[in-house]
Amino acid sequence: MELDSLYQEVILDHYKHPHHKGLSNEKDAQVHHVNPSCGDEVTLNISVSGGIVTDISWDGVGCSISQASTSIMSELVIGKTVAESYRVMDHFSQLMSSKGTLKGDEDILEDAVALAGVSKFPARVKCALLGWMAFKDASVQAIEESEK
Amino acid sequence: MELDSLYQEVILDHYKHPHHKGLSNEKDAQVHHVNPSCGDEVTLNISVSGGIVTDISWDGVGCSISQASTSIMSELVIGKTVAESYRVMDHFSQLMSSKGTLKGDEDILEDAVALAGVSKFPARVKCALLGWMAFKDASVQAIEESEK
Amino acid sequence: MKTLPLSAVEIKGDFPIFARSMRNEKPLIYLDSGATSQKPRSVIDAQSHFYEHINAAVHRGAHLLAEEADAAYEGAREIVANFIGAQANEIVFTKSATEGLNAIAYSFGSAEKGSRLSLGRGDSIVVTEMEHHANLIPWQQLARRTGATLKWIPITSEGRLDYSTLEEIVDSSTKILAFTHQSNVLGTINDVATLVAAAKSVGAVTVLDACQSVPHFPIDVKALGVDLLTFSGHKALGPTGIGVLWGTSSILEEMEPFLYGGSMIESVTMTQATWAPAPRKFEAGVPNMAGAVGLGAALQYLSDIGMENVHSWEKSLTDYALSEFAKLSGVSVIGPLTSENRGAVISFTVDGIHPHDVGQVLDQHGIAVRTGHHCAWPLMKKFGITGTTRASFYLYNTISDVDSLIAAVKSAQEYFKV
Amino acid sequence: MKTLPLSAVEIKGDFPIFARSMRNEKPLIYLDSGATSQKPRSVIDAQSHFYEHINAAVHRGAHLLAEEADAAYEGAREIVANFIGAQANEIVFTKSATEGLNAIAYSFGSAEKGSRLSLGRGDSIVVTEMEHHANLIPWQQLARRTGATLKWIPITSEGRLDYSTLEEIVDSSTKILAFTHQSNVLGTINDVATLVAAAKSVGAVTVLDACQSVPHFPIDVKALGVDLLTFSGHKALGPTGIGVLWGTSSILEEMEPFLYGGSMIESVTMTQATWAPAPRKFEAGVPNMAGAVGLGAALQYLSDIGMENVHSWEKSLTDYALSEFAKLSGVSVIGPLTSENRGAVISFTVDGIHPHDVGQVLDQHGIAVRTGHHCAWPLMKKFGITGTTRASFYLYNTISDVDSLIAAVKSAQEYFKV
Ligand SMILES: Cc1ncc(COP(=O)(O)O)c(C=O)c1O
Ligand SMILES: Cc1ncc(COP(=O)(O)O)c(C=O)c1O
Repeated sequence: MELDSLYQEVILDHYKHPHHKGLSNEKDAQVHHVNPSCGDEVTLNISVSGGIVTDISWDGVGCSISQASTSIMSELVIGKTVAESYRVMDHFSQLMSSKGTLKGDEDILEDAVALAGVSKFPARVKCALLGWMAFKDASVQAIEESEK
Repeated sequence: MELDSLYQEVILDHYKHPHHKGLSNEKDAQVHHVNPSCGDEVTLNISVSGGIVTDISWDGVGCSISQASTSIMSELVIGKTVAESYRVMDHFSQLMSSKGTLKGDEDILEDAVALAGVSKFPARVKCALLGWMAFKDASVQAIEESEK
Repeated sequence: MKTLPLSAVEIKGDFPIFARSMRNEKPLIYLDSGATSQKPRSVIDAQSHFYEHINAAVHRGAHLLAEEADAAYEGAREIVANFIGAQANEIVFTKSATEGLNAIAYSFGSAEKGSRLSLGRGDSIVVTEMEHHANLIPWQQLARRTGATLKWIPITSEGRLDYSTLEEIVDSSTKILAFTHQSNVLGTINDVATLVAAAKSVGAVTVLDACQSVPHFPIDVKALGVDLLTFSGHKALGPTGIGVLWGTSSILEEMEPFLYGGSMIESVTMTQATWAPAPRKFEAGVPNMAGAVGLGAALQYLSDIGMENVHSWEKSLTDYALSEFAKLSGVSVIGPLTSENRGAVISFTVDGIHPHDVGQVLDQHGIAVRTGHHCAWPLMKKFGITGTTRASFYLYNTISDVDSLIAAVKSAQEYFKV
Repeated sequence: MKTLPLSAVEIKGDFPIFARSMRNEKPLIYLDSGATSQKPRSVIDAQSHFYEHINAAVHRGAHLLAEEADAAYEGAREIVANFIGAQANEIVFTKSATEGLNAIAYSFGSAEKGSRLSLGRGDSIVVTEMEHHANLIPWQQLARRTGATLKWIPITSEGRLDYSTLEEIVDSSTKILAFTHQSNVLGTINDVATLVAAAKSVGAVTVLDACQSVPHFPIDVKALGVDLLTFSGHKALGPTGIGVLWGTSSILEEMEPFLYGGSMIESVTMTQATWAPAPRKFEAGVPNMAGAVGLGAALQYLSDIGMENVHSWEKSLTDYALSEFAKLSGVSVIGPLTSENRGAVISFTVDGIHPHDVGQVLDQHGIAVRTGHHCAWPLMKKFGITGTTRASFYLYNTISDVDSLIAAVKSAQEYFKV
C-alpha cells in the first residue's frame, strides 16, 4: 500500500517516541514556527558552542510527519558543526523536492531517508520541513547572538 | 437594410435640423445630463406655467438618435400639461423597452414612432432616452421650484 | 436504506469530475464542498459557450457581440437576484465572498465623517467567535484604521453562539454586526432573526456571510432582514473567480465605491470623478463575464432541482453521518450533534491521530476531505485544538459516501493502531 | 500583398468565435481587442479541463485533487512569470488590472506613517493625461485620502507625452509615478526608460499599466525597470476575471496586503493577524483557479507563436491601416500617424457622423469596434471631442479586415451623406 511508503515504521516510531522533545532550560536561541495552512507549531531551543550544535530541544503540535521529522533532525544535527548540519539540511531539502525520484543518502541522512516517501505528497513536504526551518532560523540567531 | 429601420428619414431630419436646440434665456429649471458610457451630454431648460410645459430648449452633443429624440421630445411636450407629457413619456419608454415588438401609437407619439427601430438595438436605447430623462428631471425641479 | 428526496446517484452523473479516479484507482468521494464545490456539465458548457459565441466587453461596445454579452451578463444578474429574492440592481458581482466582505469594510472606511456608515473611536464592530478569517480580519483592519473596537459573540462548548451575551455585547456603540449564516467548521446555522433584531434595536448595519448557506438551503434576503450579504459562486456549483455582494438599494446607495476605474463612473476629470448608481458603481473594470454567466447556470441548475430538495437531502446525509459518527469510539464531532439548525459539515477529531494523517489515509481511499484550521483559527484555539478533519457534503453525495467515510476513519485508527 | 510574418488566417481558425456570423449573415470582423480579446480553443479547453478533472481549492486540501489543483495553479504562475521575465513569487493573481491598480493604491494608503510607501500632505502622485480611468481614479482617491497632490504629464497634439515637462512635474515631492505603457485610445507607446529614470532620480515608485502592452509585444520586467506592473488576462487571450500584479520582491515585501481573509495569513487571533510572505499575502480567499489556468494556456499560446511575431504582424496591420486611413477624406486619426512607438489601436473621428452612428454602420457590416470615451474621458476633453470610434487589432486580424473597415467607414459617409 502506497501509505506505507509515507508512514515507514521508523517514522511512526519517532512519532510515538519523539527524541529531544520537551524544552530544555538552557539555550542560546529559541524560535517559534507555525505552518499557516494547518496550524501546526514548533518551538525549538538551540545551544551552539564553538561552532558545534551542542543541544536541540523542542516542543509543539503537529502531524506524524512533522513530529518525526523534527525528532530525526534533532538526532542528526546534535554534535555536528553548524556548517555540517546545513549540508545535511541541503540534502534533506533536495530529497523533499524530488517528487519521489530520490531515495536519499543513508550515510548522510540516516533515519531521515525514511521520509523520502513524503516527497511524493507535495502537501506534506511542508510538514516534513517545519522542524528543519525552525532549526535553521534558530542556528542563525544563535550565531548572531554569539557574535554580539 | 436593417439600418434603415433605425435611421428613418424623420430621425435624420431631426438630427440635421434639431428643433428647440439652443438654450433660451428664460427658464424655470435647468438640468445637465450625461450618458456615462459614451460621454454624450444634454443641457435642458424648461419653463412651466399653470401646469403646462410652455417651453423647452436644449443644447448638447450626441449621436443622431439622442439628438433626434431630444428634438422630437421637445416638439411633443411643449404645450402639453406636465401630466400629459408624462403619459407620452411612459408610452415612449414602453416602446423603447419593447425589443422591436411594438410599433408605437402615432396618435400619441407622433414623430417619436420613428424611433421604434431603436428598441431592437439595446445599446442605443439609452441614447434615445437621454433627452427624455433630462426633461423628466427638469420638470420635477421646475414644479418643486414653483411650490416653494 | 431510506427513500431519497432526490437521486444523488443520478446527480453525480451531471458532474464530469466523478468520472475520474483517485489514488489506487479508487472512485472519487468528494467531501470537500465546504472548500469548493464541483461543477455540473451545464456550468462548464455555459462558460465555454460564452467564449465560443458571445465574448465581448459588456457596458461598452457598439456592436452585436457586446449587446449579446450584455444580455448574458445582465441575465445572470437576474438569475442571482431571483435565487435570493432580491432585485437585479441590488446584485453586485465580485470575485469572491472575500472580496465582498473587504469591499464592505473598505467602503465603510471611506464613508464621510458624520455619515451613518462612518466609524470612529467609541464605535464598535461586532463579529462572532466562529467567523472564517474572511469575515474577521477585514473588520480587525477596519477597527484599526478607524479607532473603533472589535467585539465578538462567544460560542458555547456545543458550538452554538451564546445568545445570552447578545444584550451586553451589541450596544449603542455597535455600528456593524457581521456574522456567518452557517459555520464552515461546526455546521452551526445561526439564528439570523435574533441577531438582526439585536442589531436593529441599536441601529447597527448587519452583514451576513452567506458562503455556506446560499449554496445549501433556500434564502430570501427580504425575510432575513439583513442589510448586506455575500457569497462565493465556486461553493454553489459556479465557476471560480465570481462572487456576489447583495445589499438593500438604500445601503448600496449610501455606500462609497470600493474599486475605482472604468464603467463605475458618471463623469471624470483629471482631478475628480462622480459615480454611477449601484450596482455599476461597485463593478469597476471589465467584469468576469463568463464567470457570471457560469454562476447563472449553476443557480439555474440548483433551482431546477429545488433548494428545498437540496436542503432536505443534505439533512438526511447529516442525520445519517452524525448517527454513524456517534458509534465510533475515539472520534469526537466538533459542533452540534443533531441536524437541527445545522448544515452538512462535519468536523471531527480522532484520538491519537493528527488531522493531516487522518486526511492522508482517507485520500488513499479516494475520499477528499479538508484538514487543518479551516481559516477559523480563533475557533480552533477556543476548542483547544490545532485542527480538525472536515467532511462537507453537497447534493451529489450519497449515503454510501458516508459509509465509505466511516469505514476509512476506522481503517485510519487501525493503521495508526490507536 | 506583403508576405506575412504569421498566417493570421490560420490563427483565426484557432478561435471558435470566428465561426459565428453577425448581423445580415456577415462574418465577424473583430476589431475590439483593446476592450477584450477573443479566446483560442486551447484556453477554453484548459478551463473546462480544470473543472472536469482537477477542480479543488488550492493551498488547503489534504487530498489528491487539491494537490493537482495546486500544481495547476502554481504552474500557471510559473508561465506568467516566464512570460514577463519575472520570478514566480513576484506574480500575484488579481481579478483584473483594475483590481491590481486599486490594490496598489490601497496598499500605499495603508502603509505605516513614516514608511517609504506612505503618503501625506506635501507629497505628490504623478500620472499622465492619457490614462485609462483605472489608472487615474484610484490615485485621485489616494490623494484625497492622504492629502497628497495629484499631478499629470500633459500630452501633445500628436498624442505623445510632453517629456519636456517631466523635470518640472516629477520633483522631490513625487512618491509615485503611474503611467500606461500604451494608450488604449491613441496607441501611443510611452518611453518607459525616460519615465523610470525621472522617477528613480527622485526616489519615486513606478507603476506601469501594461494592459495594452503585455498582450501585444515582448515584455521583460527587469529591463523595464519599473517597480510594479499590472495587466488583465482577458485582453491577452485569457479568461475573464483574472489579472496579474507583478512587483519586485522587495516592494511586494514592503507593501501592506489589500484584501484580508483566508490563505493570506501567517497567524490569526480574534484581535490581530500577521501575513504570509508574497505572493500569498495578496491572494486572500479561494482564487480564480480555472481563470489562472486559462491565462497560463493563453500565454502559452502566445509564446508558441512568439511575441516578436505578434508584434511585427500588428505593426504591418497598423502601417497598412494608417496608410489607408490617410487616404480617406473627412476622417481624422487621433494619435500618432506612424507606427513608430505605436500599437495597433486606431481611434478616429468622421466629420459629421457621431462615433455611435459610425459604430452602428460598421456593426451592420459585421465589424465590431468600440465607440465613446474609452474610459479616458479627460483625454477626450483634451482633444475637444466627446468620443472616437476605435479599431483595435490583434494577431487574428488580417489585411482584409482593414480593407473591410475602410470600406465600411466610406459606406457610413455615404449613408449619412457627409
Ligand atoms: C490602458 C488600460 N488600463 C486599464 C484597463 C482596465 O482593464 P480591466 O477593465 O480589465 O481591469 C484597460 C482596459 O479597459 C486599459 O486599456
Ligand atoms: C464561512 C465562509 N466565509 C467566507 C469564505 C471565503 O470564501 P472565498 O474564499 O470564496 O472568498 C468561506 C470559504 O472559504 C467560508 O466558508
